[in-house]
Amino acid sequence: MDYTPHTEADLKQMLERVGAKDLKDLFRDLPQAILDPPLDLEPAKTEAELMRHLRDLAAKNQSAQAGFLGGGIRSHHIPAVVPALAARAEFLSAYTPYQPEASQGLLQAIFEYQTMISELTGLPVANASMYDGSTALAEGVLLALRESGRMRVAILKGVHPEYRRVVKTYLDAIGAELVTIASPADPLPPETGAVVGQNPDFLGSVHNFTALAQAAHAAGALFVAVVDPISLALLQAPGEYGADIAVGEGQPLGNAMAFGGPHFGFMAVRADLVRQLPGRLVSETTDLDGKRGYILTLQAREQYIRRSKAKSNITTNAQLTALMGAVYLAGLGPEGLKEVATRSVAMAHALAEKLSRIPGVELATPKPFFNEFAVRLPKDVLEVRAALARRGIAAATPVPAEYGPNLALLACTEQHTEADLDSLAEALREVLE
Amino acid sequence: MDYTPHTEADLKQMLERVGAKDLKDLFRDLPQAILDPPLDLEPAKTEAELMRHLRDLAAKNQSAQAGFLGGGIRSHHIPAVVPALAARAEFLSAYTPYQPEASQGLLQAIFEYQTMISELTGLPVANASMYDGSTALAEGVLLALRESGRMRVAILKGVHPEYRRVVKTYLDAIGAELVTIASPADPLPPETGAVVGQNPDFLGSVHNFTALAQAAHAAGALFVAVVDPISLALLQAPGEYGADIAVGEGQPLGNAMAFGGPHFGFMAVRADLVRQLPGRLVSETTDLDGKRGYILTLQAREQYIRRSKAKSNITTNAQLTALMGAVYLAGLGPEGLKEVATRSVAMAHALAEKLSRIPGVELATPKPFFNEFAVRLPKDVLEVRAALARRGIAAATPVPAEYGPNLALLACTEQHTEADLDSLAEALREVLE
Amino acid sequence: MIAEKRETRIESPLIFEKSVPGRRGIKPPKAPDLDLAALLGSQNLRAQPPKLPEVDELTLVRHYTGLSRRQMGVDTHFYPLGSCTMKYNPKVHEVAVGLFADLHPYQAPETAQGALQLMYELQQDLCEITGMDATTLQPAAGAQGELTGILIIRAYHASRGEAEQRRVVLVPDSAHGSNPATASMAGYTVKEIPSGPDGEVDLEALKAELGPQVAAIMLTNPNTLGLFERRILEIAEAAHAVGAQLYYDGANLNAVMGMARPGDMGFDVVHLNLHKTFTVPHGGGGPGSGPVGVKEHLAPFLPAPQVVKRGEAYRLDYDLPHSIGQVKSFYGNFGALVRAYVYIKMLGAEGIKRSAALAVLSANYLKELLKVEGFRIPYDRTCMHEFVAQPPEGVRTLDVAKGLLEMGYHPPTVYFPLIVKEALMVEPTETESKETLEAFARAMGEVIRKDKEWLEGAPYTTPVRRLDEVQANRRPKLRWSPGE
Amino acid sequence: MIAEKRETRIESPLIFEKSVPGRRGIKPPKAPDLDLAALLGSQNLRAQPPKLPEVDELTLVRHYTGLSRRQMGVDTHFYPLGSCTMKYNPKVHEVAVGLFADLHPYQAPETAQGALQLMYELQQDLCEITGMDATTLQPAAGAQGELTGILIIRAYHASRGEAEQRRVVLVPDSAHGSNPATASMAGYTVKEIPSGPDGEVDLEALKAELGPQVAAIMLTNPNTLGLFERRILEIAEAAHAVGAQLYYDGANLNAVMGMARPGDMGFDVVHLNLHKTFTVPHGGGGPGSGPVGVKEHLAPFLPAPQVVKRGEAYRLDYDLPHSIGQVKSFYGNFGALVRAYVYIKMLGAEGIKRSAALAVLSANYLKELLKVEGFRIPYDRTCMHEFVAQPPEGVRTLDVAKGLLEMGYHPPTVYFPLIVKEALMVEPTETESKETLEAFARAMGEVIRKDKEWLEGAPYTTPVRRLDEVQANRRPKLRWSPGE
Ligand SMILES: Cc1ncc(COP(=O)(O)O)c(C=O)c1O
Ligand SMILES: Cc1ncc(COP(=O)(O)O)c(C=O)c1O
Repeated sequence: MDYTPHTEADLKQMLERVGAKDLKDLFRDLPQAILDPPLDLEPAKTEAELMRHLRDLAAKNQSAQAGFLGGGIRSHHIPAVVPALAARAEFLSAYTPYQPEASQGLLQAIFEYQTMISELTGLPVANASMYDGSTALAEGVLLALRESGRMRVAILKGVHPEYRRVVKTYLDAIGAELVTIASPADPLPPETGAVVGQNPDFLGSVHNFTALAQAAHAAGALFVAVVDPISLALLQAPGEYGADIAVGEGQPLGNAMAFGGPHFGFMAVRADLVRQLPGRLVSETTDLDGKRGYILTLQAREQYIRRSKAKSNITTNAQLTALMGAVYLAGLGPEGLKEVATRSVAMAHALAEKLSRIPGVELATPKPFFNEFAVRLPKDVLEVRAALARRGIAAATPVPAEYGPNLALLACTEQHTEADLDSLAEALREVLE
Repeated sequence: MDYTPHTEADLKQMLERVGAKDLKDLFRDLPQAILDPPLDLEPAKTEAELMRHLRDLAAKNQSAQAGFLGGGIRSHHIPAVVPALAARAEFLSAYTPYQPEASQGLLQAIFEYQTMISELTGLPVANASMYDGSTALAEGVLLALRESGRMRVAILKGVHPEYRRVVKTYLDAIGAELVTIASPADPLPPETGAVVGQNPDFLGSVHNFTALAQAAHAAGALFVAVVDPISLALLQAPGEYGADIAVGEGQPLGNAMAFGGPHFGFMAVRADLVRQLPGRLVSETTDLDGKRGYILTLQAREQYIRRSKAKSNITTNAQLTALMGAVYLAGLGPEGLKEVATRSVAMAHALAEKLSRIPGVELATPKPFFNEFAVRLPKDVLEVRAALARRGIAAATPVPAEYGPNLALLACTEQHTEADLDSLAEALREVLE
Repeated sequence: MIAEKRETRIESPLIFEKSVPGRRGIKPPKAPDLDLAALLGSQNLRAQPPKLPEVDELTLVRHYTGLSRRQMGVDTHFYPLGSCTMKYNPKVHEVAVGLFADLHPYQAPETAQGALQLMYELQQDLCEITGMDATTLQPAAGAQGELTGILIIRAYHASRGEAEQRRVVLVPDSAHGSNPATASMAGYTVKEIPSGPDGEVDLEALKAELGPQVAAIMLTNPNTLGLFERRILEIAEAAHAVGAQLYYDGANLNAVMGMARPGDMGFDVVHLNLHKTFTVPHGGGGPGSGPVGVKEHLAPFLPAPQVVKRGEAYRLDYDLPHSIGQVKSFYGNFGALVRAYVYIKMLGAEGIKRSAALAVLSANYLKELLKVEGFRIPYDRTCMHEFVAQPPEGVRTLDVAKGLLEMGYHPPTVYFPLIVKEALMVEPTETESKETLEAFARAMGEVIRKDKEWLEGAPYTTPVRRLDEVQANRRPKLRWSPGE
Repeated sequence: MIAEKRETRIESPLIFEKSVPGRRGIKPPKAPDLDLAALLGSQNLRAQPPKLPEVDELTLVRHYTGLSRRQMGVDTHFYPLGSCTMKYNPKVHEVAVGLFADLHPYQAPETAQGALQLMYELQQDLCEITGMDATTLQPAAGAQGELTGILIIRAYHASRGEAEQRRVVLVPDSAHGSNPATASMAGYTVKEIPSGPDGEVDLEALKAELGPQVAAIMLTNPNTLGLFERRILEIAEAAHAVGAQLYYDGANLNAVMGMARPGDMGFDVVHLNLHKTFTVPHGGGGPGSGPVGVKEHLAPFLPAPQVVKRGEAYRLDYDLPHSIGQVKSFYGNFGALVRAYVYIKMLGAEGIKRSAALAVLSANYLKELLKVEGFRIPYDRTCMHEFVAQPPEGVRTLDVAKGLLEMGYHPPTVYFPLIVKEALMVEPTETESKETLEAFARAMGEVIRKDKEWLEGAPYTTPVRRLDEVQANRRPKLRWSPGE
């Protein structure tokens, strides 16, 4: 079933008017040899048939809701109000707000979002969103290289391995070098243009990057912080420890895990970097009547004006998911966000405590850690993850071998209860027996 | 967690302004002996906790989606567009449109709904909705008694037994009599003010009520038809066979089964009965500028004007679910509705065919039947229903004993496929072995 | 200047006017070719298909989305509609309902234990909140709850051989119209009791009407003036002394929920409006839900079925020989029950009490603000969740309402209760902030200070302006007709 | 007259301006008392909490609902934004996405077989529709698809030892800005090829630039003028003859989906915009999805992981030694993939072809209507899914756009492509009815016949009127600050 409204009569009149004898005739400019090929697709379904098919497909998945899988995506509670508001048809079915008079709703929402990200990160300027945390980092690093005029990036091993892979792809593209450093205390390579650290790091440890940021600056580099937005309710803001650029993954802010996407990335920078920013930016301004309004601004940074000289090729970004992030932040407020963070921390520490009492299980994340930690297991992690899944528990994200053998990540959120922790501990005990 | 916005400072200022020393003080007019009793309720939950509890609760249910349970509620496919549009916050969070300038959206939607019901039933006037099919019938019968000035109602046994029970309650209330007649050919009792028939009847049989309506009229009674809205895509409209009043259950029109409610009832009548109608009515009119608009009308029928002389006590009706019905009807159009009906009929006949080949199973509904039929089972129906449920199939609505022993209803919809029918037949065969 | 330049306000065509013959929207799975005449009987088939709209899915979406944008609701505007408790309806309720959407009322109870448990717990919780001993969840709305309650009372009297003797139901003149209408539907004669100068039932007048002929007194408490009936215990005593039953119209329970229980006030029957007090969305006028709670002595007469718990299993009990029968098919508006259940579980006892208290505080606060703005308060004492105000002499309530629409507010209930001239019945609810109340009071003040011409022409920028009600009543046009 | 009477258009305060210290909205489960300084290190804690808004849930709801009512979308208005394919996004897609919301990217693949099967089938279907041999679903949007595609081409050349030699990417001057921007991000030098008088790539100019230094030609076909590049087979041949790769920007695939496959046209790489052609809602600017399809010889360079099928099981294959690496975390914008999957399954081959053909028919029909209304069509021949028009001499495109807003239409894309002065790029899509096109054409005609003063002042009744762009650029104000 397709969604075209045309009746037979419509078709006839329209074809006549445009001077085509049939629909195929409209493609007269195309090489006829390649026109209208047979397509090997399944026969069309009606909506009723489709929904039954999708329910069958969905039944082959097991929900990871309220599970313990970590590694950048977590099962926080998503307040019902978040999707309810973001799903308003006007938001869903609009595009980039090039016509501001038709788009004050979105533009104001983005302006507010920019303010919230600025508040969280402690940096004065945030853009309207990036695709996700990994690409926000890649773009942040490119920005730092543009600004420093250098072609080398030093990245802490504590940065999410997938993010590092993405950064590498983007740096390879321009021929810049990515150097991995094991610890914030390690010396920086020469001619480094950007230093990147993640806090809390991939294994969950909390860092103070003040010294590292200073070292970066001393070496003529910019410091790029990768941060978890929920942690910023409690932890020092990147702006406070001297980060020039802060980026992160927005999923924990009211976005469904959705098998990894779509979510959104955020990016905030020092005021003087604003004209280096990739992506959309919304500014307040006034209309003909002197009324306050909002508009896309500094568009000379962007591809559609600057073409090959643009700061990035980014066009479509992640507006709707960023809007969900904004609704989440506004809905919880500073106190609510703090409670989410605090309870996540509390649960993670209680869980670490319980799990480390299991013979053979060893806490592998150096303290202090936040809401996530790694354990070393006496058994293959993939097997353990599968065995826990069979017991209905989504847990034990496998950690790449570069961090050590047989490590699994466990993340806690405010959704968890003592009973959840006990179930996991018990299941893990069984699985390891 | 409650939804009050008041901060401590708000509380203080507001209490001061109203001259109360604390919240309890506001209840100073109440007998202090009964004030602020201890309440034995579960401790408050947060939304996150609640959703987990609800998911657990929901897991104790088994979906009847695409099942074969009949008896007035059926699992038709609900096009996604129906709940998506009806759930627009403005519809959801408005109330009765007493202020028409603020409510043109709903008023126009109701006016359109009235037109659609009028079209379906072949009667010129429909009201804005009733609670459900059973109460629509009860009110329709009361209307007929008001109009005829009589106190006796003859109802065919083919009318849904729950509807008959509800009618009985309403008639008992005013001391009117309900007489059940077995067949449309049976003679009417004397002084009957209303004759009621259902088409298709409770067991699924299709009737032609032309003669019965004539007989009713000849006896000075009004004829009230209970109809299935989907069947009206194919079957004679009540207006065509002389019904004075048509009522029915709206659930099949885009409403979830929802364990029996909320749905909506519809009611349509002859033009001259309009001032006897219970419930809301919307009329077209014009505004100060001559622009077309919609408004509640003939309110002198209603309780808030007429009080004890009102046509009914109905106040809140079923506007949102009726709106879903309207969206459904408009979305499918005459052709779509016809296809739904036709496929339901086809599937029901194919199923009857398959099931009657099972030893001991006997078709118990006289032909012609529509999308639903009864079978006589060689085993206790409740047991069969339970056994089918264990096989994942929702089927076999138990039929009250007044229709005969061991009868089960089976309903088909356009959702069903040949494979579904085969699964049911196979499962039933197993269960009966 | 701008005004002359703008295009006329866009007309909103009917969906029928967007219809094009042969156009298709949602397509169901293909129906096989059937000889319908043979299968169903040609004499049973309809001659003409119903003239339903023929539109594509996008047109459908734009049509109803467009209509929604011509509609005010609580989610868009402050909506202090008295007697209606237009509080915030939490979004999580809609998610909750979705978890229970695919259950059929006739499926095996073993496969609906979650739904039955929910209903059972709700029955218990509503008993606890109202101070009653048993509850039915079946009635579809408040008015149907009233009918159910009154029929229970009737059955009770009948069981004591007093059916013939008790033919009168007493209702205060401030009562909602559904009360007398209900009593009529239950075959009773209605007697109106005047309100005293304090806005409460005139106790002496009431006592004068009380006697062995009285089946019930129907009261709303707080009453429709937003005032608590302070002599309620005395009224209950007087009623019970003559064998009458005391009926509680729960439309105003929001004022006292958890703070005072109708059962403790001496009421024998109570109906609740789950779509008011318990945040079921009003939906433009339903569907709602009107559970009825009763004291022990009335429990045998409740409608069937009741949800009961046997061991660990929940089931539907139809075995109620004294039941008044059934008032609605199946088990009530289950979807509404889910929302009320969720609400109670979220709030707990403290949240429920606090919400009631803040509803009362909001009303009193707003009352004070409106006094300063120049509104008259006919019964000026501590009100409950709502109060009745009057515009200053010379200003019509209708004009105030229409002026408010122009200011971006949904007006209060107007011209009700009938015993106050030019009544504005204002119920702000507990979910509105102090600033909203203040802004609203300022707007109310502004409206009454507008000149007469402005007032009588208002509203100006709503999708339509004042509509011709007389025309609609004289020549009602109740449906669209083809060829228009 | 009415205008003077109406209240000024309501200002829309920021959520921060609705914030009240101490006010609470959503409350999470209670956190235990923790000594955070001890647990996390006091030096690691932030000094000041972030100044997020403090609002209650109802205020939150009204705020964002209110904002949505200050916003146009496809669901509310005709939105013929060229190059963006603003077609109807079926509501069922949103339901479908909900069925897959609770999956974690790192859960055991055995527990995500449904999701993996969906991705696998989508990979296959997209190959079939584009005529490619392998697909990655990872890129997050069209522009990222471009980068992915160009990096694949680079890796291919590198694998043949030609990395140093091929430093140039050719892009027509009509190309979308993301094409040259992408080539730059991939370290290439961009060379613009002029368009010929027929609106197509100037073949001679192209050939003149072709040589062993060229890595790729990026083409959009139909191009951004809505014209099919008729010499595409010749271009492909010429490109391949010098070892260059041909890149297909799929933003305009809607015109030819199913009717002609980029693979068959000779393209080596194609990106798709699932948020255009495959009805993922545009969301106000994403999230989208930009899968990339490649021919066999480029398959080894695709990003990891790929979804593969082994026996009956689906899994993620990371073992791609020649891969360009990863371009986005996890497996792409899965939610967008669900929608595209659903769309393809609903339409089937016939529906896809028919939709493309009707998109083309709609554009041509509208083009004819606009000509009659007085618009100029710089390249007036059978267009594809969109076309470029110009207002009559003396009327500015900007004014046409603003006038359309006043008439209740979202304007077309304006001032793009850059090679046409005062361009209006109109893409009606296949989901708009004939009447909508006709009404729009009439409105376009009306607008250009308005007087200059009206035009330059338009729009009048939108939530704001024309905004001061210069001020925003000179003194950008990019966030709200406390104390304002
Ligand atoms: C005081 C009072 N009683 C009864 C009712 C009737 O309730 P419902 O509308 O739910 O039938 C109402 C509601 O409008 C009311 O305000
Ligand atoms: C022709 C063309 N190419 C590429 C793009 C970039 O795609 P996206 O916005 O998905 O990144 C666009 C979209 O705006 C486009 O129109």
